Amino acid sequence: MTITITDFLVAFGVAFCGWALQTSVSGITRKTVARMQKRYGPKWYQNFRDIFKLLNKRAITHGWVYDFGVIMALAGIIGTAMFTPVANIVVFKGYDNFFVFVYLFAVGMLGMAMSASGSGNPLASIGVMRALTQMVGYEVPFMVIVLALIHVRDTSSISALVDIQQASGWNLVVMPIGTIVGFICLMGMLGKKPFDTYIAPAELASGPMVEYGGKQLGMLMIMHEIATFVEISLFVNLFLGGGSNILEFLVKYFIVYTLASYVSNVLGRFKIDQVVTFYYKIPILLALIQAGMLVIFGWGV
Amino acid sequence: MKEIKLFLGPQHPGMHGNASVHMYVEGDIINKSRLVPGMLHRGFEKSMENRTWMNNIGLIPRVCVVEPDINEMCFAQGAEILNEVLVPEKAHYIRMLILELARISIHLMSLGGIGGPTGLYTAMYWAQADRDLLLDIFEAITGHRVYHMYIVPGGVRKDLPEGIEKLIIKTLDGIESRLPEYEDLIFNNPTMQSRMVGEIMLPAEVVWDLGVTGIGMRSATGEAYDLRKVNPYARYDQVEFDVPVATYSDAYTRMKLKMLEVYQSIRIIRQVLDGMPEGKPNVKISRGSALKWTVKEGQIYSAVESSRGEFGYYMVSDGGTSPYRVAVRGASYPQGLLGIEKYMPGTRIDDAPLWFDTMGICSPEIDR
Amino acid sequence: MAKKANIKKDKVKKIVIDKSKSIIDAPSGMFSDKINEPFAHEMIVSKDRSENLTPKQRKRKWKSMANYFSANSLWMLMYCTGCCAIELPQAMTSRYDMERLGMGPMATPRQADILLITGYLSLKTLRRLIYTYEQMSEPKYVVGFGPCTLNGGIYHDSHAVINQLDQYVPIDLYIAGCMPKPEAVMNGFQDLIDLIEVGEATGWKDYHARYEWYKQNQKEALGEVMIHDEFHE
Amino acid sequence: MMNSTNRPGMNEMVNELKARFNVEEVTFVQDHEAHVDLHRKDLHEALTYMKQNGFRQLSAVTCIDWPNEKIFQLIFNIYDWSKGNRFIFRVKIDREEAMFTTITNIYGGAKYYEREVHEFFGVVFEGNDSALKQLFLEQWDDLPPLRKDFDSRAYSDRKYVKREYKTSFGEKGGEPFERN
Repeated sequence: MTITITDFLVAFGVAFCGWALQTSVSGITRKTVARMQKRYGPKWYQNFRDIFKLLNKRAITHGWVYDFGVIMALAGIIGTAMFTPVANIVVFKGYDNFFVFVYLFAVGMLGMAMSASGSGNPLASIGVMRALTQMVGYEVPFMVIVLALIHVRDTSSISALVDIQQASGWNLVVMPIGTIVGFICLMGMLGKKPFDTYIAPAELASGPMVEYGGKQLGMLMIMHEIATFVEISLFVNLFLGGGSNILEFLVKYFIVYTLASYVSNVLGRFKIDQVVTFYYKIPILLALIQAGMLVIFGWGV
Repeated sequence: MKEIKLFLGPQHPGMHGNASVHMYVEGDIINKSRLVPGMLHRGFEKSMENRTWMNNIGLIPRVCVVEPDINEMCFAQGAEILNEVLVPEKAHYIRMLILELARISIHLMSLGGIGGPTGLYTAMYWAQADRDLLLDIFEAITGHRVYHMYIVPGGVRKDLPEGIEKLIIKTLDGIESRLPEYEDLIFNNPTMQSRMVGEIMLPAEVVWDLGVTGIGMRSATGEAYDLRKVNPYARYDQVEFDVPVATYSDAYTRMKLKMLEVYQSIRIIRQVLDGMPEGKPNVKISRGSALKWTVKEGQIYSAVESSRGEFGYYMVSDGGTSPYRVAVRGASYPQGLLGIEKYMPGTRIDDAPLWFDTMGICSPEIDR
Repeated sequence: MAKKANIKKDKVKKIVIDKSKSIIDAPSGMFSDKINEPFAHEMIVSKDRSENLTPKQRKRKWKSMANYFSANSLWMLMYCTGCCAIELPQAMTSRYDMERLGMGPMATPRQADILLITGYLSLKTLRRLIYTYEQMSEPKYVVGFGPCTLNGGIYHDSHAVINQLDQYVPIDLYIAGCMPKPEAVMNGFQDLIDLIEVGEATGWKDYHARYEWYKQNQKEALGEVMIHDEFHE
Repeated sequence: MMNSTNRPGMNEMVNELKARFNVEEVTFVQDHEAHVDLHRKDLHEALTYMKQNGFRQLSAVTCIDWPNEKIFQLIFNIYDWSKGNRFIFRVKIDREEAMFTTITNIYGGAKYYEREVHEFFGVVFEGNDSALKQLFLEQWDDLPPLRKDFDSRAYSDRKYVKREYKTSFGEKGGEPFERN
């Protein structure tokens, strides 16, 4: 398959629309969460205003590593988003392998970590350290589940997985325990409470982001929104059968994100050691059980 | 691992008030820590010497921002005892009403405040919304939301407005009916339990070593060491209430005791409203201008039970129109300064903001 | 809350007059012309004839858009310098819900747009406040609460509390009351938003222009602005 | 002011103190509160004795400045929670040579109270070295602020810029507002 310039444009379109979508959805969620907290909340487009305001502010720099890391993070995440299959839009067909996501995602995170450490603030270094620790926590159960899935479905292409699910039922039905584990890991990926230890405003003053202000923070916010878009799309595609059309995909997307926000709204924050022990206890056990059920006994397939 | 120096505050979302904790951390564990107070130092004790006894009523509520009424009570009580003023029965009851309402309001703030360090912002929003209803009551009674300047030597400034009882009962019923929700949200919440149970211990020996009073003391020693019971002031000996105690003092227990104290305060307020005597709410303490009111020569320590423990004024009068010297004993002095120095090391940096909330540390009363 | 899409002319005028009062003490001639240039009026006019814009006007239009974003997404720094901070939680939470105005608390000065000086400032705080203010990224705004920031208020004779804050950092808006009720706080923030939308909240430009003057005042009160944050044993 | 009290434990304690130490004067201010003027040499032993007899809490250490008599009066405020009795020990020290021996070996909680007294009055506590550093104030450049001969208003006028009000108030117009 040849990749044309149109494909690139469409891919950029996916990334851009993903950003716009996630920013709106999170705005709506802010509003609904506010209702749970007995208040009205901001306008649904508040996040757009925040981002544009930040891009409009004056930038300060803490050295070239700091600046370059932000650009690298943003570029890495946009690159990841370009591969994301949304409903029936799969731009680079055949390249939307799960492992592509894993590696490309790491580029973005690495850029973020590099930049944050480059800012020289001790709180940022602690935050980065915690973020990496947390990653070690949720990656293991998530990988166990996804590898088991790949093993039984015999493909690691996301769009192929979606096609199989469209034909023979969602993975939610095939592996309910695995979906729960996947959702818990998704909460960790998104940095929703109780897994927002690396941001922890109370003691770390927003952790890696502590030294960011102005344009860089705006870029990081864009990056964060796109990263959220990629992660939730991945979850929808892996476990909820993607979408046969855009609308179905959007509905699933909205439900997953809103659910994650609501759950996080009534939970406190773990300490970092509690995060790791939590992931290494129940989710990993459940993940192994589910993997055993799938791979050894072949239940549900 | 390398030891690094961290500043917690003064500008920090996890801090309660304007104070700073300097600490050396290794990984996440705090090795050494010190409170750096004085950012709220206003020279209260000096300013009070420069003002007349009556002018001071406007100044003293500002010693502790979140809980101003105890200051007024201390000051008024001390001046009355020195001057042998007999306060009418009704004033005592109104004072109890105000003090207990203030206690509920600060406990609600603290219950919600636990949401800050632990990230449970919903609790913060709920508790502040409920606290606001109490501030409405204060506004109706005293005319101010936070600094009431209501308890004055000789009684209270003015009588209760008509029909306020209904508003108070209605508000308290509402708050009491919502307290189980707080219990579900904060105390039965597994993530919150993992943050609070067994964390930030305060054993009984430490209590005596530091001189911690209030909830910290009661939760560790298991004795009802409450000034309202031990040395009843106002008319606390005429109302029935229990003092919740415990023998295992972790963050969870202390928060729970605050919650239980809210129930008891509601109970007291109900009794106060039922038994409210008739009569005048104040006596005239001076002939002519109140600004020229003098207090007889003498020294007195007047203490009341605040939400954080024993809060007292050591007042010295030389018979003049202004106090000769007033020394404030802030209730959070021991746990705030010495406690952080001696017993915060060993906890994690995640616990440092929680320390402030559960120990009950109010930086304005430390700095003064 | 009624959204003020069109700022009423008389309201703008009123605020502009208030603003000029607070900088009246400053030595004259220190302002560059641009800082005091009010473009509130032009902005309202330029809506009508938007086709034939000169480059300068076009820049202004872009500026007004920028002002719109700055005004409607104010992140405040959680720094409680004094008593008035006790009413901020009320203004922030359910009953008054500051987030309706797009305002929210932020953890670090780098991320924040407004610095709320909630009440009196002791010398020790002022030193840290100057650090904090200089760390914030521009444009930044300062709101002074209560009389203590204006003239010392009830602590006018205290040995530890400064009396007139705008000598040390530029203030864009004062909110009256001791302490200001949440209604007053919300109203003040709405006024600040209006000021920013018309480009009148220029305290940070003033700090640039009269940097020497501010530094001089800071040194006079503080001795040295440097913080010696030694670990007291 | 009362000369005696009916509260259990108070009178016995006062008599014990009178028997053991050089007590100058005892006043009962409230039922549960006795003020005991002690000679400065007896204070530490008295505090130790009291701590052994249930007074486990040190509520405060503070100081009063009497410039006319040229003394500082140090106040040690201790409390017995189980009985609810409060004793306040007062000792006089010389104002010019304000020195006293620390009580941190008896009540550990006194560490910061002594530091505060040193900062605000200039009383040096021997044996409590940390008390010599500043705690609340920063780069303080005058007399200790709570001494009677320190005028905080004059200091404030000298050091901080005051806002000048040129606006006229009412009909009198332009006259400076007189205070006191």
